[in-house]
Amino acid sequence: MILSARHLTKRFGAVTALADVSFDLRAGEIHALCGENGAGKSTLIKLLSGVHPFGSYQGELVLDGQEARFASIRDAQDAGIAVIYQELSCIDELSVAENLFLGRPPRRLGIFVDRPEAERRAAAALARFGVGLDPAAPMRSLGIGQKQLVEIVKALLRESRVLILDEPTAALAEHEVEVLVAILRDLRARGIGLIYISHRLEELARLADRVTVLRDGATVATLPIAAADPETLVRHMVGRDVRDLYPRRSTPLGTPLLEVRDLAVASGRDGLRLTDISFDLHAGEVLGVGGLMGAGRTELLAHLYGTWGDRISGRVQLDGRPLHAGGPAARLRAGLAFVTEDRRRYGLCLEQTVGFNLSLSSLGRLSHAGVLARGAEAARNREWYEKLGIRAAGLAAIVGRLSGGNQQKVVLGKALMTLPRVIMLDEPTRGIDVGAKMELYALVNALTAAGCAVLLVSSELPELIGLSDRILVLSRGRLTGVFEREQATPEALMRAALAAPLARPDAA
Amino acid sequence: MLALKRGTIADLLVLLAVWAGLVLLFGEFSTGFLSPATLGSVANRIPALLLVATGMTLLMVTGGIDLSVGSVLGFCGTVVGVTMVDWGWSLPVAIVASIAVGLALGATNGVVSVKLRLPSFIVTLGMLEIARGLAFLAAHSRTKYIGDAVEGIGTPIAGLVVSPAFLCAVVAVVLGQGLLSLTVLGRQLVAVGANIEAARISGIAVDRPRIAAHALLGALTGLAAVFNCSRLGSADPNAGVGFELSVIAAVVVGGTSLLGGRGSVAKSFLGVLIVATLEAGLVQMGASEPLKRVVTGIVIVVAVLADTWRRRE
Amino acid sequence: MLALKRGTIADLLVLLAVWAGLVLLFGEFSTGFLSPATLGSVANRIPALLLVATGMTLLMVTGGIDLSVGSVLGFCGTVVGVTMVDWGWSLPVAIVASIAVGLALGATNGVVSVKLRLPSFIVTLGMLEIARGLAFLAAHSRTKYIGDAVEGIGTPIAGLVVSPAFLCAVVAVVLGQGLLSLTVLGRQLVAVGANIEAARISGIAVDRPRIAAHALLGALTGLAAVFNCSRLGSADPNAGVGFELSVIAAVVVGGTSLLGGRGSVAKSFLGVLIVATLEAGLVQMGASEPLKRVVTGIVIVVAVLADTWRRRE
Amino acid sequence: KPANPPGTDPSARPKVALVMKSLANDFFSTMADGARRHQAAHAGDYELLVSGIKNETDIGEQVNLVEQAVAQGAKAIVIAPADSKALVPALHRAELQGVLIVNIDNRLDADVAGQAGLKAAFVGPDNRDGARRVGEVVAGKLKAGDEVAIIEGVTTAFNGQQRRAGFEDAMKAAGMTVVATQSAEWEMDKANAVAANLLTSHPKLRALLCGNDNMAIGAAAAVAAAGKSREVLVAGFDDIGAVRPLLADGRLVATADQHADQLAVDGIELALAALKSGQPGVDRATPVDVVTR
Ligand SMILES: Nc1ncnc2c1ncn2[C@@H]1O[C@H](COP(=O)(O)OP(=O)(O)OP(=O)(O)O)[C@@H](O)[C@H]1O
Ligand SMILES: Nc1ncnc2c1ncn2[C@@H]1O[C@H](COP(=O)(O)OP(=O)(O)OP(=O)(O)O)[C@@H](O)[C@H]1O
Ligand SMILES: [Mg+2]
Ligand SMILES: [Mg+2]
Repeated sequence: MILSARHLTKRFGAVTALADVSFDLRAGEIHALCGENGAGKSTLIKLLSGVHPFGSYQGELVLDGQEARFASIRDAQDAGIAVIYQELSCIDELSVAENLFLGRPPRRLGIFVDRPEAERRAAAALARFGVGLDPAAPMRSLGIGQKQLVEIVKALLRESRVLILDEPTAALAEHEVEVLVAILRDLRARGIGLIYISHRLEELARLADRVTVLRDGATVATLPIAAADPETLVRHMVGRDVRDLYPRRSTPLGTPLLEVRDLAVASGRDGLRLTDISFDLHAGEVLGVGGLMGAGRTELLAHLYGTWGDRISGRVQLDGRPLHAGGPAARLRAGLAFVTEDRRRYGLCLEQTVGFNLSLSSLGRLSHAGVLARGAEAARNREWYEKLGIRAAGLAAIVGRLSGGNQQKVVLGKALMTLPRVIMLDEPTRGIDVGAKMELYALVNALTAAGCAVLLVSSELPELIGLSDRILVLSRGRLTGVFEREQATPEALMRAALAAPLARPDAA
Repeated sequence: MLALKRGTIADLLVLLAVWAGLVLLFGEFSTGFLSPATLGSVANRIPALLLVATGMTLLMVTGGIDLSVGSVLGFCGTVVGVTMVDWGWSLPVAIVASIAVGLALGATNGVVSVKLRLPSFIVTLGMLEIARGLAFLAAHSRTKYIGDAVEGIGTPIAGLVVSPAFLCAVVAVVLGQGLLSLTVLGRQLVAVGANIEAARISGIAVDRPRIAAHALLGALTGLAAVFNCSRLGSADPNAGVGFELSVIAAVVVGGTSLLGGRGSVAKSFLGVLIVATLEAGLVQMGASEPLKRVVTGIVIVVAVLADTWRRRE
Repeated sequence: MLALKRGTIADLLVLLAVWAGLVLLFGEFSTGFLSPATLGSVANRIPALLLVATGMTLLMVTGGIDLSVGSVLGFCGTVVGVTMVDWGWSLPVAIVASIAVGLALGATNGVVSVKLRLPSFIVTLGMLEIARGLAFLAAHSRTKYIGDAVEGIGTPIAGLVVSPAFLCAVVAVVLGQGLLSLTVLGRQLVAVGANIEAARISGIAVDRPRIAAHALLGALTGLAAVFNCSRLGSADPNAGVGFELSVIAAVVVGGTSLLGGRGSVAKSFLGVLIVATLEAGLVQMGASEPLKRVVTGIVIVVAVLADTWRRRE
Repeated sequence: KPANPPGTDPSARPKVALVMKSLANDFFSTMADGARRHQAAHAGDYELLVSGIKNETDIGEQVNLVEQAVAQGAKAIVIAPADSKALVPALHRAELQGVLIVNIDNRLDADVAGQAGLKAAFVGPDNRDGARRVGEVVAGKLKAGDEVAIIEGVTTAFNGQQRRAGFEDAMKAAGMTVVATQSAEWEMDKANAVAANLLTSHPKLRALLCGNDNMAIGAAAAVAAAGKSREVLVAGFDDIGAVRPLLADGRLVATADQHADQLAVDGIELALAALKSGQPGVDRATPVDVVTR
């Protein structure tokens, strides 16, 4: 037993984030943590890693049989506990090597950074984990997956004995997940204890040794992986049976709402980024968009929404009317809404209230001559708050303090309140729990039943296949396949996604 | 009426308590401070500061800042002086001219910083130099005496202790707070300051509110210049040197964030009152100029600290 | 040696070109500008600005700012004046005293803003008032003439056109750039300014570099005060009014970001040169004070614009 | 607050407000000290309120101080106005409320005062005449046709304008060529920069006439840095303590003593006499002495 947590309780004001949680980690195991949004997973690892210092919680941590009292992150690091956080913690302004040694660089004469030594050691470390990156490269030139790998190498460089990963795969494409899985198995073999948080239950089966499920801040069960099939886990997490994860109810297709013909888009001086894209999206339809990371899926949605790229050729029609220049305001008026993949960055005013965010796209409709109709606004906010089942302390709660899934619902509510005909969802379930996902799926069904059309980007193949009526696959900015629901097997989608080989591999 | 939320009211009460505390303190430790005449004289010295603080609050809510308000005040004042004295314009026309010039300079700040994507700190630092230079050029480096024609606005109304300018500034504060909390534009100002990317994706044409805030501040500074002239009966191209720092200090004491996304005109009003009362009270107590500055500096930091702590709890 | 990257060298070249352009322009349009005497007089005017710009760059890299440098310069100058004239201290001891006082005030700024989590803009705005007040108190509002004892540092060395102060300031620039790009502390300053949460999580004790940057700027301001006194032969409690804006303008012209995470001391050096050359050239051409200000304002904005555009490409 | 001598009722003593320009300036702190000493010696006669502004361009604040003095119940205001026009309306308002106004140091603009109906008596020096006499000392050391330059103060200040005019009078009379006139806004540092550039752009320059001593110190330092101490003469105005050594070693050839400590006292005495007699006082010129050593 390397690390044990005994009877941990942590409160934030009136909120009890953890209630009497006990948990232990063995050397050489991958211990998965599951739970719904807000179950307390992140809070638990923040206690384990010194973010919430000793004294701010009740209970005790035991490391190698000794009670550990971390006053700071640094203490925990010195004790051999490293964390890869949900939000990346790299410094874009520095080089890969500098990021790797950020906390404790090799020094010369006590005050100087020994750059050659740092780069030599960085190269060695990167090579050991099979990451082919230049240590002198600036961090900003890396893709998100590569940054994630640098983060992991950074944690391992400290010769940590405990490595905690908070949703490391949320931002990764399938093939990058493979690289990560290989690295984690290797670490396990070297006797390191790993704690692994993920909402992708399928991943756990091939990676984890044991699974602990949290619900409402309390431990519900710790299971060996053999006993932890997805249904069991989900039942523990939500406290009830979940039979069909993807309850897609197809609706008869209506008229084409969005028509895209021979679209080619360029961005700045980077050249052509999207070419030869044509498709129709019908009322009542869910059209999935698959592809590897960097395939240009986000770019496609962003272009349709008027926030990215210059159109070189092609035609886009919404409801029979051409979509020309004009930004989001014009798109929203025309009935096209967009939910971004990065909700904290692009979706929300985090310091503002739930109500403020919900009505933000609908202010025109909720005002007369520029003056807000505050009564109408409150009523409309309340309506969507309830329809979406947002769990928060009311409309006046600050959005930044909500858990991920509830934040996502607010972003969705903001888009839906504009009553769009077509809604584009980019990774709408990233980082949200099973329960919230189910609610979102139900919502998608309700939307199509009401005659809306949905354009859905998702990196989770089961979700994409389970939810879409048809699936487009993009590869390097080209359309390389269109699949009806029946033909859309994971193998077929992967083949199309890899159709045009990538010029430079995204990750080694 | 202004639909203030409970937290906001508590904020206001904290500031009000600070202000009342200052008034009582000075009343206790100096003679004659608690007289209508003294309090009236405090009220009559702040209209320009109030107007500009109102505009600055709206701008700072968007995440912008304007360092040029002092220079623009000086330049608009010379516009009033030159048009009324040299060109014989009537007061109302001169007021319109001053506001128009302020609006134009503010809009220039806004357009340059927003469209060329430069920090407003830098653009307005440039404008600080430019507008001051223009003020001296326009006035040929001389104070212009305007006289009675303009003084009426700044003199206490018979029977009341306060001047028309003060009443006008209070109206501007009320309108400014209403704009911020009751209108679509106000919402947009907050959204742009809180998260400009999210605002853009939410369908807000984000350049517009930002430029509007700069332009509005410019126009208010133009009107403030008139009030300033009316107090002096003259237009001085030196007027408003260092004014920007007083305005920012008052706004920040009122709890508006330098990072945007949060602010209240009503609280800036109290910020102005606190700073002005402090200054008057220190004079009344016979504090020397150096001592006044030391105390003012400490009070600025402490007031902001108190506001921040209340919020953190 | 300083391990500059290729992009950085290109940045430097752009600024160097701007500076050379200004020099040639003024050389063409005024008499005697291209003489060693004139260029030397520009060099001897800027040591104080160079020192403080170096410290300000390091601070702005962390995302902080210091508005109090002008007042601190004034106060440290009076410390030199009072200790040398009234207390009869020798120059070296007075220099140590001035640096120590600057260091203390800078560290106060740092500790208050970092530990109490207040924006450095506000804390140093308070210090701007406080330090100025202290300067007047210490000097009893009197200018102190120091004379020969201090002038040597600021007078050109026989045979050379530049003064010891200038050479010393150049050394400080080199050390400052070395600190930023070669030392552990320097890398921490960048990390803290670029992403403070990430830096914290990476095990950097983030308060330390931030406080250190404030304190270092204070100490450099203390030394700058000595240079300022040596140039004028006297200590004036009014010295440095508005100095903070000149410093920030020069640093920003040099391309340091107001948001932190990016900056270069070497480029700030060129920023100072550009601003100083501009001023000297305009005087040489006989431009009036108002015109000078208008041109300076425009050049600040244009220089920042050029730098930003180069980077965007 | 001043201590009350036993047996006097503080409310019976009239309050006299001394409102000055920058208290952060040598000249005005000397003035304030003179007034305080006078009050201490005549504590039974009046109560003194001293106030001043941040810097000489902060005119709005000086208006505030006038209004506040009225609100505090001052019977007389003795003021060194920061601007000779912009203070007139506020002073007139005070006069209408029965407060006696005495103008010291910087004379209010006669036209404007007349227009407003302000009846303040003036106690103070003739700046133009003083500057002319300083200029004469400089001219005496030069020969006709030599190049000279003037560094003036804040251009909106009347005394600044007067001193500039006085210097020009002297130079014209002696046949000098004034090659440049630039403002350094009363500041040492600005004057240093301006002087340094004047020295290089006018290599034949023989004298720098400065509107106050702070600027003269800055200019003298620039002259020394250019290695021209023997060729270029510097003159100032005010005779602040800091210029004594400069006068002694010849780096400054002349300045003018306006007897700052006495100036405020004269104003106060005039105010007290006028309060007692009920008659507004008459203008009085105070002496200006040229100091050369
Ligand atoms: N700093 C904080 N202040 C107040 N409440 C907090 C804070 N941090 C967490 N909470 C609350 O504690 C509870 C647990 O949050 P936590 O972040 O641990 O959930 P999680 O299981 O990691 O969820 P997710 O899957 O969305 O990341 C939530 O109700 C959350 O709102
Ligand atoms: N056609 C392309 N050629 C080269 N690089 C591309 C191309 N399309 C996208 N990229 C780059 O790949 C990265 C990710 O792109 P994008 O966001 O479009 O991926 P995605 O398919 O939406 O995947 P995800 O949403 O999972 O990140 C970006 O840095 C983008 O600039
Ligand atoms: Mg979490
Ligand atoms: Mg994407």
